Amino acid sequence: MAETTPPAAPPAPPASEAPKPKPVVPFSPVILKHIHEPNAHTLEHYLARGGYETARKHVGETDPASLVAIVKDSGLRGRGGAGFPTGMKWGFLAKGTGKPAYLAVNGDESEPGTFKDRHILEKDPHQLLEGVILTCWAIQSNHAFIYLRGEFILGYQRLEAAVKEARAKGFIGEKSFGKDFPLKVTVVRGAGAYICGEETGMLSSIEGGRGYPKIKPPFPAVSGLFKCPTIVNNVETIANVTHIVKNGADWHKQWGTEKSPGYKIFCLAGAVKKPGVYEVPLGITMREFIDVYGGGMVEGRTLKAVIPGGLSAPLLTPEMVDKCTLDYESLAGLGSMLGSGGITVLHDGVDMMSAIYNTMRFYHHESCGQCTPCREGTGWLEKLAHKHHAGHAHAGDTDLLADVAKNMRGRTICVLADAAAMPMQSYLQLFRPEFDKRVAAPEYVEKGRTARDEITPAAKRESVTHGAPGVLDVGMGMDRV
Amino acid sequence: MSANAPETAPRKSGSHEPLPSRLGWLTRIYIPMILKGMLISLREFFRKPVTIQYPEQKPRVSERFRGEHRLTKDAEGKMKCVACYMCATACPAHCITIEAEAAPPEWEGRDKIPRVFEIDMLKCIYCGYCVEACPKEAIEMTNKIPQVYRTRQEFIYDREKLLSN
Amino acid sequence: MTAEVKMVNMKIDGRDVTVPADWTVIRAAHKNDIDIPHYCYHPDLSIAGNCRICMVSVKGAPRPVVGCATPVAEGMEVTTTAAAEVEARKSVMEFLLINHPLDCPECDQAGECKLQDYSVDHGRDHGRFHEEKVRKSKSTMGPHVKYWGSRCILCTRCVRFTDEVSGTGELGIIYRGDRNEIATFPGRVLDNPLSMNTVDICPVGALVSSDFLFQSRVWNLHSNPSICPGCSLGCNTRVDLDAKDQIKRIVPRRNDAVNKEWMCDSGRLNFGYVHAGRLQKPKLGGADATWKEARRAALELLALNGGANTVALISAWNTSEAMAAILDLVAVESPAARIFGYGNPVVADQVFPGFTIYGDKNPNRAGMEQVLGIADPAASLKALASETGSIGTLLLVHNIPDFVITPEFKAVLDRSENVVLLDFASGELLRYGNVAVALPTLTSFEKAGTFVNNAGLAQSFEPVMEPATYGLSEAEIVEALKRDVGAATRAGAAA
Amino acid sequence: MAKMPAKTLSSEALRQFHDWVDEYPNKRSMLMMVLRLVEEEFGCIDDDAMEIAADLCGVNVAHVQGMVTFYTHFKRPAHGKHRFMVCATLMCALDGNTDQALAQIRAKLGLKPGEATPDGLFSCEKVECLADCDKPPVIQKDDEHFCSMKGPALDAYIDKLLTAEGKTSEQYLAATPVTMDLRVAVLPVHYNFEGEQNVGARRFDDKDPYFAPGEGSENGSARTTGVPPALKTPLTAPVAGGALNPSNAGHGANGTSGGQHG
Repeated sequence: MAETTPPAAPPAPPASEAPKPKPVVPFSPVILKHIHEPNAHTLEHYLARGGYETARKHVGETDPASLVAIVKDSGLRGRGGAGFPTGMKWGFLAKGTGKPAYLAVNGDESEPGTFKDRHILEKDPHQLLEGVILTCWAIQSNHAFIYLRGEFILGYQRLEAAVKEARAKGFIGEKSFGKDFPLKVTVVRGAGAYICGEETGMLSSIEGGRGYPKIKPPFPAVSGLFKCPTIVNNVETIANVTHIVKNGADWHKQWGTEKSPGYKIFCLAGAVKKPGVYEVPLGITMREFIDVYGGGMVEGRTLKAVIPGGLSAPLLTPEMVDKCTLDYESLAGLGSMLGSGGITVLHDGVDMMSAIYNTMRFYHHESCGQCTPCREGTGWLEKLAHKHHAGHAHAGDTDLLADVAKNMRGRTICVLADAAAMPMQSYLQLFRPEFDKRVAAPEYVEKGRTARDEITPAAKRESVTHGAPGVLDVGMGMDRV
Repeated sequence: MSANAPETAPRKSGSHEPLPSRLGWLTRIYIPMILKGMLISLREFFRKPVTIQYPEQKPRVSERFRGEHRLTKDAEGKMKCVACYMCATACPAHCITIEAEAAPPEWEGRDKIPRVFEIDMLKCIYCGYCVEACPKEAIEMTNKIPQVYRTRQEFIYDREKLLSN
Repeated sequence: MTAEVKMVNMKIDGRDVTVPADWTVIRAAHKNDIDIPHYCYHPDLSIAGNCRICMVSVKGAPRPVVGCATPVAEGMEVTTTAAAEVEARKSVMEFLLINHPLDCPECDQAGECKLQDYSVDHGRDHGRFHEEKVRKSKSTMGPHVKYWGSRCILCTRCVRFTDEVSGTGELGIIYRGDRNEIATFPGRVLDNPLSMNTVDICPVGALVSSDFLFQSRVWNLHSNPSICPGCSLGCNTRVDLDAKDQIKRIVPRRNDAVNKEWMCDSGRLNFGYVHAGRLQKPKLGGADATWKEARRAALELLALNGGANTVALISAWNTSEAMAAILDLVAVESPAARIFGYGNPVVADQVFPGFTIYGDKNPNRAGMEQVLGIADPAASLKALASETGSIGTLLLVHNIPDFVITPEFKAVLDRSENVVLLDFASGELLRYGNVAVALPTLTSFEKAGTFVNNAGLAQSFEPVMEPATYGLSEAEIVEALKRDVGAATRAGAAA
Repeated sequence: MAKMPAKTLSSEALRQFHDWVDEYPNKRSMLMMVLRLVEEEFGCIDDDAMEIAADLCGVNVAHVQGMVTFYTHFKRPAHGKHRFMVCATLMCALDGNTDQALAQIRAKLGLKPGEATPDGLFSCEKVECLADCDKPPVIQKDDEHFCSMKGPALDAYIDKLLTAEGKTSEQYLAATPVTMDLRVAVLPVHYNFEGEQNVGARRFDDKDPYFAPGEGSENGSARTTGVPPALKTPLTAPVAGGALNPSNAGHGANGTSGGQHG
């Protein structure tokens, strides 16, 4: 059985270098505290460290509204990418509809560069499960779905085992913790679709459909899974709930910034000495994170750019990295986003054209194909990026890239089109000279019709068999749309 | 009377006197002119004739001459026409008759070909609109001058004739 | 309107409109003759919201929204022609066309294609896509439908149709992203009796009818409205004819009270009888005759004994006008005659979630009840068949294509000494020895008339084409017969 | 269900299915898990497996086909018994990690991405992010997940598999690999149904019980949905375009997931 190497233990947080006026509270990992202990995924281990005590204390006892209030007070923001305040989201849940409410936990951690949920699911599934139980009690839902991406094979096995154990222990079931609170927890496995990380795409997948995102509004909190009110939260968010309920909102707020309280798991990949997952208080500087936690750049390389929040986040140049702190507002101020916390460090040897082509290929491959701008636009972006990568782009292709990316944004059901267009726009903005360097041929307009006609019969036959039927030589006065 | 007509001396209305002739007497006897004309004719006897012996001889025509039509073929020798009816639609004389059929399955990338493609050359006015309308460059005009036949039926060019024209 | 429908007031392009509160913006706009382009939206199908062409601006919204999925609200202000949505539509149009093969010359949809229309209205005048296009499959979906994948814009109307209206679910989307295609499962075909509706609702040339395939360009067709005689529902149709007045296809015409926008394949395709196997001229004893001779012979037979042993047998395929005319004729010519009805045998209804194909294959059974008072044609024929003794003259007003002669019907024919047949087809009936006179009539496509459908809705129609034969409508025949009678009477009086 | 699948589910799998029935609000929502179940049961999801899944979940089989072709990780008959999925997304592709893994697989098995060995034992494809970006390259082989899978570790693993299968690397290097065809079989466009003319409006005479009283169709019975028609041409290529041509694996060819820009 293949096993991932245990991630490097997070180093002790540096004593006092936070630039915040807030009193600095020493931080030690909360969610990832036990992940590198052997058997941390077992029920015994979890019970031994006080597991399920919080849930036992609150389920069937505490007023659900007060749990929602605690989470709202804590300022916990969704860890899936959008950073929407969790307590507020729970508050939006439609009540009195006569339909059951659902909790859907998003474990389809599909944003490249993010691999935090994998560790929670594989190493500490009971922690998530306790969060699920508490959340379900807080929002008065009797059925929770946990949707995992298909690649989390070990995670699925361990979570499934954990659910079975918890069921056997009576933590979930007809009478959770012996209280009058029936709760079902269902684990669903995806099968390799990035779009199922989008909340409504995931709901479609759980409903047994292609992972097509749904039109919003209505938002899932009003009409989600099976057209019932549904709360969708990320695995990390749910894992946080236990700790916040246990230790209180103020405990959570002692870390982080005013608007981004708490701590977050960041995933570090790329050209650093110690890539891995690190749980740090929000608001530390990006430099500190890379240099102290990540151990600095690999030998002989300098920093060229940082992808701060998963593949779709706009890039940061070294100057921006210097100004950047790890919280939602700072990154938004720099025109990027914290996203899911997948930080990828690109060194000076990375060919940006290769990187953007790879990125665009990813989005082209992962577009679900529902909305026109995304279905067609991602493919077009990939093809144009490929031309730049291969060095045979025409003059004007670079501007066309910018225009296509602009046209894709904000015109689709979900944000995948934006997620594809954002990195493209950011690369264009920050690395335009590298694009221009790859432009080899004059503009198309100069080639015109005669040039096309000069294609040799053999070449023409070749292109005909490669292209769609009639692609090459169809006119109707708009022959090159 | 138009406003800007030149002002002339008003003719006396009702006068029937002929105007005086302005020709000289030499001109009025016409003989020198006749001789001059005959001289020109005589000179042309010894020049190369400007007319040709049509139809044994064919004239040399401009590259852009709009003669009989031709259906073109692609590099593989298949007719380019896809029976889109654009030429028939554009034709002001309604002389083109097309009936479409499915292309043979082995013709990759082609769906439709004309089963019938006829041009009634008696109706045709050789305007060239069909060539302009064709999205596939499948019809063009040769510089062949329209032929002469004995029956009307012969003037209706069918697909094979147009392809080999 | 018994239930109180809540209405909202809103503004579209500066116009005040009042629409029901559960409508969407696009429906409100279309209702008020404001055009919002759309591909995936169809009033009779669920909302997919995936084509993204119906962008409109709503005051207060940061960016254009899709009109098909945005519910109306009180005080909402919508614009459909402002810069933001025009720009959005332009870009969506461009995206739709980049992988489109642009094979309009070969495409049957050209001329009625939404891509062409909206490209002119909302698109840009030149293309910026020079890359290789995505190739998709071409396939035969079923006996009547072919699929051109690369023309498909994935609006999923057809998939929603098979899921929601026909309920047969043969179609699905396969693959992902710009490789998406519509496909059936291997070995299954799209052969439900409503399959050709998918061709109609396809806004582009992706799904085409294999029966109309390459038959004509649509701009060479002229269309006339009609009513389908295929079953007792009486679908409203549009008949498309070519320059030679040949019917090329029949498509449904929207009528929310009858057939919405659907129609069965059988109704669409059953027009072959109009152009083939027609009774061209009147027949007298099996030989061609002139109308005058035939009329005289018919009159003689009908007037035999004042019609005492005459039976008029009228099919439920006849228009109400034809029935009334025959009634008129019988009253004048053979007052003692009895009138019976008959029709096609009734089979079981084919019920789909969104449409029903009725098993009563008689378009005017209800009309027969109204005009002739015969509610059940089958029982009427049975009653006639159960009698014994010969029938002197049988006035048979037939007009049913593809009629199967049942034993009962045959018994009636055999008992008749002379049959005066009014029919448009030169079919099996004509070869019965006792058919003395046959007068050619017209199909429902060639004459005006009225069918009363099973809901009691009388639907009148006009001829869609010039008569293909020297036939006359029943009313005209009766008119001429009456004229003959009058002439004879006058001649008699003069003598 | 006119056509019965040739396969049946084992009783264990059916028991598992019945365990799930209570867990889900409706049968359709079990589809993802049922597909996993039939995949495990039959080794891959072929047409029969899809029919079974559709039957179990009460959905149309066309929808199931849509699901299977949408989600890229379901194992299809074209995939090898040992299916190597190499992550090719940016974090793994940086510094040539993906390329190195692919090169090693090619050196051992002679496979380029998108290809399978002729005996169907091994296949190799590029996939998108496998979510272990800190330890590139990431490779998934069926249900096994490997981090930092290059160099000796990868070689040793492939050798282990080869030994277990009783094959040698040389055997595969000598053979010509086959391109994986993940496309769905469709009828060619020039296919005509029985009694159908290529052109011309015809009388409608099938399927309608009234219009087809024994004549028209030979056996006298109307065809119903679900019975596949007899094929005149083999059920293979969807396009007369030969997308199987390896040189065609360019932009987004039909369904060759991960095989793009090989």
